Parts: sequence; structure tokens; C-alpha cells
Amino acid sequence: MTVTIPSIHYLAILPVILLLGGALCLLLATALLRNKVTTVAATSLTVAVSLAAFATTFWQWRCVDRSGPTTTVAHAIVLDGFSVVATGVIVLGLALSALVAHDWAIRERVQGAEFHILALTSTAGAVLMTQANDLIVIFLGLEILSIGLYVLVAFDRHRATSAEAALKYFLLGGFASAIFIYGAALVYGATGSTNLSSISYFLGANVVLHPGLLYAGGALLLVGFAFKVAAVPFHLWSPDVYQGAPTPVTGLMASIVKVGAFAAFIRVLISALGTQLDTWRPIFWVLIVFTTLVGASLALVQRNTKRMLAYSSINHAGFMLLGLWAGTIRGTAATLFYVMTYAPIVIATFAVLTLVGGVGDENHDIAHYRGLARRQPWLGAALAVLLLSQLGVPLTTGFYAKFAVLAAVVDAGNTTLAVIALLGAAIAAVFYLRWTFTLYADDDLDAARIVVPTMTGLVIGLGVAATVVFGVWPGPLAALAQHATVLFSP
Amino acid sequence: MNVPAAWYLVLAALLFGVGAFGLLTKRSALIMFMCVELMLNAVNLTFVTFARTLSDVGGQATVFFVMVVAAAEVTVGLGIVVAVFRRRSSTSVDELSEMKG
Amino acid sequence: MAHVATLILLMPLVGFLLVMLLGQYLKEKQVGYLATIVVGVSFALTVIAFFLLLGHSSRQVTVNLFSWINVGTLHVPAALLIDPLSITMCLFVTGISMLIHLYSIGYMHGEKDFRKFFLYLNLFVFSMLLLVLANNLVLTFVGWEGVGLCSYWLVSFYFDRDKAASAGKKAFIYNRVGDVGMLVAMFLLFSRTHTLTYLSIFAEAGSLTPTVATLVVLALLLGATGKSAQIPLFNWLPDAMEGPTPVSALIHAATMVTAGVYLLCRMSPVLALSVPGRTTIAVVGGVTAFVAATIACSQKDIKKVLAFSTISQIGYMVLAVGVGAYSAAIFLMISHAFFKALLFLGSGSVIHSLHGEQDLRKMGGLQKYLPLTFPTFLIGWLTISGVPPFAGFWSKGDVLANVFEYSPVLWVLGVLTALLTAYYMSRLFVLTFRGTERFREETEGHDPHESPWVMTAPLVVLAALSVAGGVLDLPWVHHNSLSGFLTPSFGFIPVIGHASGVAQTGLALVDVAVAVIGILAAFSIWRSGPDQPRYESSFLEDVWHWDDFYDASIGRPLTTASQFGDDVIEPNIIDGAVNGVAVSVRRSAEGLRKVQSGFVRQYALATVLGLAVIVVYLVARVG
Amino acid sequence: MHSSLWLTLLIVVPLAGALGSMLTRKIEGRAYAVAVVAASVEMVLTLVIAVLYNNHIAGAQTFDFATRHVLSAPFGLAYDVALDGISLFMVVLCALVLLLALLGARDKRREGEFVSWLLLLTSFTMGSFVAHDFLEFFIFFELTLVPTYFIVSMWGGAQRAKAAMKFFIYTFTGSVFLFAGVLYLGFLHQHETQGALTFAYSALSATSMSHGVAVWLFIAFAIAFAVKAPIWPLHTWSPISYAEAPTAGSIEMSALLAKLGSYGLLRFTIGLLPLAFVTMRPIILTLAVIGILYGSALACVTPDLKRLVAYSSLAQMSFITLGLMAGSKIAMVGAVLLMFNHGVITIGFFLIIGFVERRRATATIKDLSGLQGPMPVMAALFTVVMLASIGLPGLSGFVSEYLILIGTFATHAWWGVFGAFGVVAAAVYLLWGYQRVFHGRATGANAEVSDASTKERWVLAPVIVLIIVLGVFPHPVLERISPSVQQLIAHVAPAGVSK
Amino acid sequence: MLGVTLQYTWPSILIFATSALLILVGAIGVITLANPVHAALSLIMTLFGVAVAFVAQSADFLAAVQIIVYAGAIVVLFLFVIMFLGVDRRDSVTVDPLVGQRVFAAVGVLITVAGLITLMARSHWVTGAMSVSTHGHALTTGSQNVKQLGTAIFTTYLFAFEATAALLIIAVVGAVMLARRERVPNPEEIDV
Repeated sequence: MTVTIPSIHYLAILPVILLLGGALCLLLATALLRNKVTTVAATSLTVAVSLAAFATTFWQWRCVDRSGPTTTVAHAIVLDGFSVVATGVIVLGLALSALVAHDWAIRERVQGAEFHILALTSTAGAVLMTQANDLIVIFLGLEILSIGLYVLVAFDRHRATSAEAALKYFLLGGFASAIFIYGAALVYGATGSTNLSSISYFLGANVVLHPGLLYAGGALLLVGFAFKVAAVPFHLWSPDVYQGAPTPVTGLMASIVKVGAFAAFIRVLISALGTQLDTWRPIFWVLIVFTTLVGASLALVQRNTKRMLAYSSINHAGFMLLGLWAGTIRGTAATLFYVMTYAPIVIATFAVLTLVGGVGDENHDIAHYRGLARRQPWLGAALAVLLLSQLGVPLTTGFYAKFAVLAAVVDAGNTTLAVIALLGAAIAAVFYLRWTFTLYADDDLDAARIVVPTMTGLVIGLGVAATVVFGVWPGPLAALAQHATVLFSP
Repeated sequence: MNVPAAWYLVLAALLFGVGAFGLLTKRSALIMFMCVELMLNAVNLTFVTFARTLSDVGGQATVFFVMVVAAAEVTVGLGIVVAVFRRRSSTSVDELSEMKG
Repeated sequence: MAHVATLILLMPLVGFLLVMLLGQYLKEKQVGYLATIVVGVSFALTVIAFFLLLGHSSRQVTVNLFSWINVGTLHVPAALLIDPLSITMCLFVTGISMLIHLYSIGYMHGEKDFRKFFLYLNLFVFSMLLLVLANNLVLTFVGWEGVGLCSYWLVSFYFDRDKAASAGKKAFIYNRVGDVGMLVAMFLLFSRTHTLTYLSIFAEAGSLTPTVATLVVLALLLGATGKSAQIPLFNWLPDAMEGPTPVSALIHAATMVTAGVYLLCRMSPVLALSVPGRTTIAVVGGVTAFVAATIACSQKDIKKVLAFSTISQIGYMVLAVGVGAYSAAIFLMISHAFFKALLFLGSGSVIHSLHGEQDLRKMGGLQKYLPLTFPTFLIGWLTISGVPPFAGFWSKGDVLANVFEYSPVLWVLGVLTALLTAYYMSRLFVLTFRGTERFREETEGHDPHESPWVMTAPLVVLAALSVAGGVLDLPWVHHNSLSGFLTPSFGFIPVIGHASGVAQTGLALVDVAVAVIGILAAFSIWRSGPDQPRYESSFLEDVWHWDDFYDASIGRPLTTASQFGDDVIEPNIIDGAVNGVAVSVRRSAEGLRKVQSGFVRQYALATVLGLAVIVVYLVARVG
Repeated sequence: MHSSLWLTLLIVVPLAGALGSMLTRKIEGRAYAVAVVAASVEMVLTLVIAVLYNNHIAGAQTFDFATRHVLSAPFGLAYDVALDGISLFMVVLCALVLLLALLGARDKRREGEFVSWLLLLTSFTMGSFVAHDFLEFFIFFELTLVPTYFIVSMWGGAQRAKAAMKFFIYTFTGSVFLFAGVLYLGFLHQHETQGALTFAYSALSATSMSHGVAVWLFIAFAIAFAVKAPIWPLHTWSPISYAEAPTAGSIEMSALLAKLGSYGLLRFTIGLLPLAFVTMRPIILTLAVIGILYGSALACVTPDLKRLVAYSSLAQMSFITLGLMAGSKIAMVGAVLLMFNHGVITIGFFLIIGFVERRRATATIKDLSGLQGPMPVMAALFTVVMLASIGLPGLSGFVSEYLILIGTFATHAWWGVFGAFGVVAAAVYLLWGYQRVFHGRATGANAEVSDASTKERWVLAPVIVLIIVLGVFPHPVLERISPSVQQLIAHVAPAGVSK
Repeated sequence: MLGVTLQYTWPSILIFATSALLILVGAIGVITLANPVHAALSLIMTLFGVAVAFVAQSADFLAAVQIIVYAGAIVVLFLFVIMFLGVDRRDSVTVDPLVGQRVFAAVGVLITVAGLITLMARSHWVTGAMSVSTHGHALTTGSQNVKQLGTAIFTTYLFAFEATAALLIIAVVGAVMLARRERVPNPEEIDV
């Protein structure tokens, strides 16, 4: 029996290789040089690697644009427009987070290199999720992503909450992983494969009479994903973890996990289980309603800004799910557009939080934001813009993101859902506005000035620029999302 | 002739359920890990059973990866438990409820 | 003709603008004379216009100025209509205004807001002329509201006195209620005839159904009751006496308050279409005349007596309109303008001499101190009492004769009113000029002194007019009289026909008899002193508790309701519903927070429960 | 057809002004100067446009200065501007509001930021009024919330946080339904034509739909616009917001932003959903009448001058709604005219209240009395504004109210009659308010106030002039509004609307 | 799927029964035994049961891996940590401080498991052609099984196999980082 090693399209997995390679290099360097690897070097490497990966995505895009979506490594990995764009967003997210973490590591006097190793591998996991064409690969990507994050969440040794968050995250994450893989097992049993293309082919070629097993598997997969994207009622981990994790980690988590999980979610749902869309829609409907409303209203009663943003991101997850509900090209493009625009905003927001958190990363009560914009107009205004963007004010990308998903839902014929989600946004508006108002309140003028380190400042600036520039001129991004989805592998 | 696959599937489902129940009720983080292991074993059993019904070795191969994941999880998980224990001298998860609301 | 008519209208406006822009640079006297002269010019132009009109065959001239509102089918031009009715009105409006302007120069001497007073007066004359000259209802409404505004300003002229301020507001609001009537009348007419120009309305009037015509007439009546102080909207007028006396004379006796009567006369072709409408008008007029007369009998304030008297007299006019005697109404309006202005100005002179005292109980024996005021006032008193041969006798006789033809019941009411009129005016006269002197306290022992010539001259002129006014329309002269002149304006007059000469003479004798009885009764009762007779109930003095009734039935409930709206509905119900949503969001959020207990096992439980629900749904779906 | 550049300039000039003011905010008084220059340029621009505007472009088309550029095809996003006789006067009002708010309600606290927000708001409002694309309108409409929020929350009174929040949440929640409706309509059109997604006004107005759909859309749109206008019972944000906002904010909100509501109701609700118009008419008309009477009633008892004007605005805006919904051309023209007139009148009210507040540091009615004594000129100016609001013939308010009532009466007699009682009510609450504030004897601090300064008189002059001129000679305005309304009516006409 | 007539051999039933007994008793032991050490030992019982089930279903190689890796390595790791931390004290089993947690957990889990089983039972395809990767090669036992498995892993699952490398590295690195003793860093030591 001869074993033919499947052909490998290296370009497709180049970003993963780059990221893991970077992590490995850094690991080796740390091991060999014994703490001689400076934070600057580690950050530089990470940023270089992520930018290289980002550059790769251009190459990939050209390839996909020219010859269409392809699969490789025995159809385990897919290279399509969707994965390319999602990968691009993730690696950019890493680059930005690394810059924030750099200043944070210096301030907190922690080993920068370790952080970057874990961040690089986690990112690789997220990228894998966007490209995976096999439930097992998705599962592995998920685990690579998660295990790195478990450790990152526990990274802050000075705060008890950090370890608490890590343990909670780990226990629940493991639980969700088990549910997810059980779902994969049942789907395997129902369709005979874990490969998404094969599943899709099978479901297309066969008439399903009693799809119980498939449904059972689908439900478990759905719960697994819903957990990762923090959809209500599977969201409970996220506020605690967001709060406990070191703030730059929270930023990283809020961006790349969302992108990776949604990319995989979409791929499984649309690519593999697309024929059963009508079965999943009611579930999504309920999930979306709960997620938008609960996320928004619980954010309302928070005083801790990190928790507030955790609930806010739950609310956003509800909006992202809207595109999945629609299940159309427009819907997929909309969700992609949403995560594309949301990632830089949320990273920049957590960058501001990192700064305000101060040494020890503990000043996260809303009271610390009183009059911030008075004392430091630029920082305050930047945060205000970021918050308003998350609120969905026009001329920011946040508006077009909401516009895109809602348009998809309305297009798919459920205006009621759009209205409910928007009411969730209206509730969320209250706390974004209250926060903004706090920024401009004029009391407490003698609080200490916050030093804005260059790198973090750069990240905040980029985030604000992204949201405003593309908010005024969303055409290119929208076209990209649209095009990427058209190039979505079947 | 072997017993029908369904028997094993039901057995796996029960094992999964017991694991889940344990996770929901135990307070020791270590035992909760063990419950996760029970659930993963249920999954493995399911995979193997389906491999048999489908006559497909893919199901068995998958079990491999699940085992690796289980191992990796345990490694990190125990690391976290150790880290938490150092601070609190307890592995009870109920004591870890500082963050809430 | 067009230019003359335009100038008649514009002169007071020019005066208004001049006073507004240059007033502060001119001396007080100069302002007064300037204002007087523009009105005088206006009067002169009116006289010219009158003669021009006489030479006009159709006796109707429309002067188009510019297009004011022009939307869809609604064309409202700024245009004037010169016809006998409007020119008659103009004549006495400008004439009397001129006299009162002159009088005011003396009366208002030394007031802080002297210039503003003349500003208002000129604007008033402009508005009044606009009201009269307008060729359509909307433009009339402009003047209608303009005079109301000036009345508001002038009543609350002493704005730092709360009573004056309230009185001004009250006048405006009562008028506004009437305006709704006028608006509705316009709306109805427009929706049926698609025009608001008088002549076009009259041309189209035939197409109105009786119901619509009645509704229009009633709506117009509501408008008229507001402006002309008739029941049920009459009680702003007594309060309006808070204004300076020349204002009371000009606006609240001679001109503005008769605008309602003018409007009804103007709309006579529409009135002709509705018998129920006209009957209502007659009843309202008759009842108002009587009620107001009863109230006038017990008032202690000299101006209040005159105010109720005015209401009563206008009631006569409305009664006349109701019975279709339009020219009689106009005749009474003109003669009333003469003698009521005379009486008011006379009372103003009295008040002036007593340093502002208006209470009849603190007057008496003024006869010898006011050598010019007294005789002129005497003439006014006799005129209003209906003593021949003064103008009042003829005009009131004309009205009563017409009413008798129409309805004897209303005639009886009219005669009773005439009796009361003679009585209360005599009471006023006696208490003011006869009997003991009770004013020493007010004048601090000094003798009252006669007013300057600018004040007395108008008195003399008006007295002369009161004496001779009757010649305008003597019953036995049919052509070249006022009624003959006015006929083209009224077109169809639904009076069955004039009473025979014998009957007329009989009615006239009745009029004279009641006048004499009233005068004698008053003299016998009030000669002794100012104390109120025991049989006179406070019910009359308190205006039949009319104000209290409105306050209790409309004012207070509305205020309470509004306050309830502000205190309860707005914050608790409307806002409460919204806040309720907000609160319930917050409450449920607080509830949901409890789920987020911090216990990781509970989080896992939520996951399992969520999964269970999904699984149950799928089981149900698979069936 | 004139160049659309004029309209683009309308949006860009204030934007540039905002930027300029922001950049020069550190230099004493410079930002203000920049803002005033920008506002003046804007004013001149609008006047030029008003002169250039040609309402007899080929055929029945009354839109001038039109252009359309697609910005993002997937979103159906386009820059599409045009101007007709209806929006023309909104645009003029917008520039006027800005200029007078700047000149008359100067706020020196962090002036650079303040004027920047004002200019930004103007830019967005201009955008809303010239938008010829529903989505574009919605975006500008939403955008106006942000500057307003900041103006109220940063420069407002003691309860500014609450007021600003209330304002934002109400309007934002309202626009939720609008947003959903806009999307629905856009896709309805796309599914019908199988073409590209577009929200162009002209395209959407040709969308066919079932009656039920039209009614639902109508309700969705009406909610958003009813909040903004405000229409009873969605008005409760307005009293507190008007009262707590700085003077310029009150002016912007009541004189201008409220018009966005009625403008949206006219252009995008009635104009796009003629089918639902007839069904919804009695309901909205009834709400309008309730609004007139309710607003008037509460204006009588409210203890604060600014709140009084807020409730009066509720009544006035209800008049506008009445006119818009009555379905007769006369009423609709009247309503559009009242949109402009009420804007001007409200500028006058809030400016004068602002002047009084500047002197007395309060707008509470019971703290003020007898002001006519020490400040006769101010009292006179207030009187003119008040009389215009009462609807005194010869002043601007009358023409518009009269047209509304007579037009409403023709189609809905009883609503017209009840509406007419609003005329009485207006006199009651305004005169009662005037009496309490200006009449009576001035004592204490009230006796010390100075009369209107020369500058204040000049700021108020345009208001007074407009009030009088539009009352006496509204023809130039009416002849521009009428054809556009005619065209809109013609579109709605098959649904049973009288000319 | 469940409704098949009884035609299987007694040995297979016996094997199933044995494995089921081992699995369930072990599992219940894990969740009921108070002492973590006992729980870990009970876990081994389950793992053996699963291995038995593997053997019964032609997964011989996996059964071996199950014993070696799972029972041999993972559980030992558990025991090591238990001993290391010294947490082999009794964990109160009787009282749960979270009111209703057990009831809800039991209900939730029961519904879920019952539902899943129902769904599985009601699964049926009109056409049964599965897209199986071995394409016609029947699953075999013994040495062939290892070969088949190996082939599958290095062909179909090549990428997944490669990814596990990353997973294991990150796990090890993470564990090291977590378990390292906390050392308050000296400012001078941090090079920027």
C-alpha cells in the first residue's frame, strides 16, 4: 500500500506557517537567550510576522481572484476570498494588539516575549479556523486559539481575577469544546465525513427524510460556536473573562476570537449545513433576540468598563448573527463586513482602556473616565468616536456594519428581527452615551494625566482613522466584503 | 454478529450526560476536568462506533486528534489549577466568584 | 377714487410709522397733533370719497392693491370695497377718531407712555378702516384682529396694574373665542362657494343650503358676540374700562365694538338665507340689551355704567340686524357713536377733574365746577334716554318700530330696556352732577376744575352731533336719507314693510313715555344720596354672576385639567410609559445580573439548558 | 437646471467652518469669528439659491440642482441631492437659524467646540434637507443627533445629562423603525425591479406595494418623524430638552430639527406611501388635534418660559402635521409655510428668552415680572413674536395657520374646527405668560434689568422683518412652495386627495 | 436505527455489557466520589471500559492508545497534580451551596441526552450512500487497522496531524508559563 501525500498549496497555509514559525522562533530565542529577548525585539518580530502574513493575504487574494476558490491538503484547508479577508483582519488585529501589549508589558514589567508567543499561536489558531474545511481542523484551530488564550488570560499574576478568569474560561471552554466535538461526531455519523465539502456534497446528493442525527449534531456544533461568539445564553463566561484578563488580551480576544469563530461558524453553516437553513433560522432568531437585548441591557447596569464592553460585544455578536440568519450572500458579506469593521474599533477601545487602567490594570471603573476628554481632548475624543462608532452613528463604520447586517435580514424577509435588533441597539446607545457624557463631564479635573505611549497611541489613532475614514467612504470595504463572499468556496 | 451500533451510541450519550452532569455539580476544578475527559471519551466512543457503521477509518483517525486535544487541555488546565491554587490554596471553583453581575 | 380710498386707509398707517420712527425725537404735543392730523386727513379724504361715490352709478368700487394669499383655489387679494356701507362706517370712524385723538392730547398729557398711546391709536384707526374697507372676509379679519390687538394694548396700557393687564388679556381672549366663529364661517363659505370676496360670496350665496347658511350665520354671530360684547361673550367689555377713558370712548363705545354689527350687516345677503339664524341674532341682541341694562342700573363705577350701557345699546343694534333692519342698526350705531363717545369723554372730563376718581358715590354736585362738561353731558344723557328730538330718540325709535313689526315680544323687551336705560342714565347723571359734593376727600379740598380746550372742544362737537344726528334718517324722509343711501349695500331687505304712520306715532309715544318714567324714577330714588336701595340685589351688581359662572364652568375645570396634564399625564402616563420601559429594561437587567452569579457551574448550567431547549425544538421539528 | 455644486457647498461650507473653528479654538474669539464668517457665507449661499431656484423646470418636475453619484453599490449608498420649493425654505431657515444662533446666543464656554458643533449640525441638517435619496436622508437625519447631543449635554443647564439622553434615546429609538422601513422599502423596490439596490427618491416613489405593507411602512416612518416633530404623545423629550439646552441648542432643536420631522413626514412618508396615506390620515389628524389642545393646555400651566415655548411648539408642530395630513393642497402649502414661519418665530422666542436669561439667570416665570417697565423694547419685540405665534393676521403665523385650517376644513371639517380652537388656546397661554413676565410691577432684580442692546435689536431684526413681511406679502414664498406641493399632491392624488 | 431484530452473538453482548458496566460505574464514580484520588481511579475504570468498547468495534490500535495515553499519561498527570497540591481531602458531596443547581442540572442533562437519543433514533436517509473517505475499503482489524489508520492520518488528516504539533507545543509552553513560580521582577532586569 503506497501512501500518496496529498498536494499542499503552500500559499494557502503561508500565514499560519508564518505565525507559528514566528512563535517558534521567539520561543527558541527565549529558551536559548534566557530573558535576553527584549520586549522591543519580541514586539518587532510579532508585528513583522503579522504584517508579512497580511502581505501574504494580498498574494492570496490575487490567486483567488484569478483562479477562484481552491482547497488543499486533502481538502482540509480552503483558500477562498472569505478566508483571505478574514485572515487579513485577524493578522492585522494581532499587529495592533501586539503594539498595545508592548506598551502594556513595559508598564506592567512582564515578559513581553511570552505574551507574543502565545498571541502568535492563538492567532494562528484563529487563522486556521477561517480556512478550515474540516470539522476536525476547525476543532483543532479552536483549541489552538483557546489554549493560547487561556494562558494569556491568566497572564496577570498580580490580580487574582486574572487566574479566576482563566479557570472559568478554561472550564467552560473545555465544556464547549466537548459539546462541539460531540456535534462533529454526530454530523460525521449522519453524513459519513467531517469534511465540509463532503458533507455539503452528501447533503446535496441525498434526500433527507429523518434528519435527526444531523440535527442533533448541528445543534451541538451550533452551541459550541454560540459559546465562542458569546451568544446569549451561552455568553456567561465572557463578562468575567473580559474583566479578568489583562486588558490588551481582552482586546485581542474580542477581535480575533470573534473573527475566527464567525468565519468558521459561517463556513459550517452556509457551506456544510446550508440546505437546512430553515431548521436553524428559528434558533438563530431566538439567539439574536436574546443576544442583542440581553447584551445591551446588561451593559446598562455595569460600572466596570471592561464588563460593559464585554456585554457590548455580546450585543455586537447578536448583530453579527443577523447575517447568519439571513444565510444569503448578502448576509455572509454583511457579517464579514461587520467583523472587519468591528475588530479595529474594539482593539482601539481596549487600547484606551489599557491606558486608563493604569499600573496594575485596575482602574476600570467608569468613574475613572470622568472628565477624561476635558483633561486630554484627543484621547477622550478618540474614545468618544470609538464608542459612537459602536453605537452605530453614521459616518462611522459601526453604522454601515449595522446597516449591512440589517439590510441582509430585511432582504431575507424578516423586518421584525431587524427592528428588535435595532431596539437592542437603542438600549445599548444609553450606556455608550452615558460613557461619552462621562468623558466630557467637567468634574474631577485634577486627576492624573494619562501618558499615551507611542505605540498605543498609534493603535488608537489607526482604529479611529479606520472607523472614520471607512465610515465616510465605506465603498471599498463593502465591495471587498461583497467580493470576498462571492468568492466563497461552495 | 456484533451488537448494534445504536447500543454503543446510547452508551456514549449516557456517558456524555454523566460527564456533563458532573461538570455542573462538582466543585473541585480537578474533578470537573475529569468530567470533561468523560465527555471527550463519550465523543471518542461515538466516533469509533460511527467508524464501524460507516466502515470508515476516518472516524478512528479523528479519535486520535481528540485525544491529543484532551492531553493538551489537561496540561494547560492543570497548569491553571496550580496557578490558582498557589493564590487560594483551594481547587473549589465556588470560591472563584469574585467577578459577577 | 382708488387712490383716495387707498390713502384713507394708509394715512393712519403713515401716522403710526411716523410716530414709531420719529416719536422719540418729537415733543409730546407734536406727536399728539401729528397723530390727530393724519386721522383728520383721512376724514377729509373720506368725505371726498363719499362724494365721489355718490357720483358712481353702481355705488360699488373695488380697489385692488396686491395679491396677498394665492394658493390653489384660494385667492385672497389685498383689495378694498368702497360702497355706501363702508363709506358710512369710514366717515364716522375717522370723524370720531379725530375728535378723540384731539381729546387725548389733553387727557393723556404727562403720561409716561404718551407717544405709545398715540402709536396704538393710529394703528387702531388703520385696523378699523381696514376692517371696514376690506373687500373680503380675510382682510376684514385682519382689521378685526388688528382692532382687537390695539384694544388689548390700550386696555392694558397701565400694564403695571394687574387689573389692567388681566383686563387686556381677557378682552383679547374673549375676542378670540368669537374669532373661532368667524373662522368657521369663513371655512364654511369657502368650502361651499370657493371664494371669500364679499361680492363673489353674495353672487354665490344662492347655492348655499339653508343648513349651511344657518351654520354660517350662527358662526358669524359668534364672531360678532365676541367683538361686540354680546351674550355670551360680553363680560370683557366692563373690564376693558381699565384702559384710559379716550380708549373707552373710541374703541369700547363708538367704533370697535360695533364691528360685529358691521360684519353682520355686511353679510346681510347670507343672513337673508336663514330665518333661524336671524331669529337667533335678534334674540341674542334683545336679551343682551335687557340684561346689560339691568346690570347698568346697579354699577358704582361711572365708566362701568357706561360700559354696560354700551353693551345694551349694541344689543339694540344686533336686535335690529336680527329683524333685518340693517339701516336702522347702522343709524343707531352712528348716533350711538356720537352720544356714547360724548358721554365717555364727558365722564373722562369728570374723572380728570377728580384726579382719577371713578366711583359715583364720591361725586355729586359737579354741575357748577364743570361749565362745559356739564351741559354737553346733559345733552348726552337726554339723547341716550330717548328724549326727543335728540338723535337717540330717532334711531332707537327706528329700531323699535322695526322690531315691533317682526316680533312684539322682542319689542316689549326693547321697550323695557329703554325704560331701564333712561333710569340708569338718569341715576348716573344725578349722582355725578347733582346732589351733595362728596369728592372733597379725593381732591384734597380743592375745587374740581374744567378740562383744557382740547378736551372740551370734542365734547361740544359731539354734543352738537347728538342733538342733530337724528336728521340723518328721519322716519318720514325716505330718499336722500341714510337708509336710502345704504340700500344698495344690503340688497334684499326681508322686512315685511314699514308700519303705518299712525302705528309709528303710537310707538314713538310709548318710547317717550318710558323715557320720562325712567328719568323720573331715577330722580326720585337717587336725589337723596348715593346709597344703594335695599331692593337692589348684589346679583345685578355682580353682573348676574356671569364671570363666576364662566370661571366655575370653563376656566377652573380647564385649569385643573391642564394642571392635571402637567402633574400627572405628562410625567406619569406618557413619559411614564416610556420611563416604564426604561425601568423594566433596567429591572430585568438587574434580574439577569443574578444569573451572572460568578459561579462557573451555573454558567455551564445555562449552556446545558440552552442546549436542552434547542434539542427539544429539534425533536419537535423532526416530529 | 442649475449646478448641484450649490447644494454641495451648502453642506461643505459649514463643515469647513467647523473644522476651521476647531483648529482655531485656542485663539481668543477666533473660532467664533470663523464660525460667523462661515454662517454668513452659508446665508448668502442660501439666498443665492433661493434666487436661482427655478420652479418651472421642464414639465411637472420641480426639483432643481439635482445630481446623483453612487458611492457604494452593495449598500445602495449614493450622494444624491436636489432641491424643490419645499426644501428651499427649509434650507434658508437652516442658514438663518445658524446665523442668528451664533450672533444671538453666543456661549463663551469652550467656544471653539461649541461653534464647531453648531456648524456641524447645520451641515448635517442641510444634508437632510437637500438629500434626494432616502438612505442619504436617513444618514444625515441620524447624524444630526450627535452634535445636538453634545450641545445639550455639554452646554446645557443643571439637568443637561438627563435631557440630552432623553433626546437622544427618543429620537434614536424612533429612527429604529425608520431605518427598518427604509431598508424594507429599498429591497421591495429592488425585488420588484430586479435591479441594483437603490434608495433614490424618484425610484422609491414608483415602488408598488400592497396596502398592508404601505400601512406598516407608514407607521414605521411616522413613529420616527413623530418623535422628531414632535407629535403627541411622543413629545415628552421636548420640554426638558428645550428647557435644559443652551439657547442656541433650543433654537436648533425647536426651530430646525423639529422641521426635519415634519419634512420627513411630508416628503418621505406621504410622498412615498400614498396608499397608506388615506388609511392613516384620521389617526394622525386626531393625534395632531390632541397635540394642539394638549400642548396649549400644558403651556398654560408650565412654570418655565422655555417649557412654555416647548409646549407651544408642540401645538404649532401639531398644526403643521394637521396641514400635512389633511390632504388638501391649501393645507399642505400652509403647513410648509408654517414650518418656515414657526422656525422664524421660535428663533425669536428663544433668542429673547436667552437675552432675559442672560440678565436674570432664570427662565422661571414666577421669578420674572413687570419686565415691560425696564425693558420696553424687548417687550415690544417679544410681543411681535408672540403675536405672530398667536396667529395675528398681518403677521407670518396667520397666513400659514389660516391656510392649514381652511384647507383642513375642506377635507376634514371637524378636525379643522377643533384645530381652530387651538387659535384661542395659543392666545390664552401666550398672553397669560406675557402678562406674568412682562406686565405688573417690576421689583427687585427685575427692575434692574437693562433694555435690549443695539446688538440684540439687530439680531432680532431679521426675525421681526420676516414675521411682518411674510405676514403682509407671502406671495414670493407661496409661489415657490405651491408647484412643489402640487407635484407631491399629484403623486398622492390617486389615493383620494383633493386639490 | 434502534429497532433491529436480535441476531447477534452472545459474546458481543457480553462485551458490550462489560464495557457499559465499566464505563458507567466508572463515570458515576467520578462524579460521586468525594476524594479526587478516588475519582481519578474511577476515571481509569471508565477509560478501560471505553478501550473495551474500542476493541469490540475493530479499533484495536485506538484501544491501545487509550490505555497508554489516557490511562497511563493523563490520569497520572491528574494524580500527580492532586498529590502535588495536596487536595486529596474530602470534597463535601451532600450539600450544594447553589440552590437548585443539581435539580436543574439533572433536568437539563436528562432532557438533552434524551433529546439527542431521540433525534439519533429518528434519523433516516432515503438513499444511504455515505461519502466515505476510504471509498469501498472495508474497515479492518489487527495490523491492517494500524496501517489504514496511519494512511488516513497522513493523507486525509495530514493537515490536522500537523496542526496537533502546534497544539501540543502551545500546551506545553502554556503549562510551563503558568506553573512557573511567581517572581516579582526587578525593574532593572526588564530590558526594554
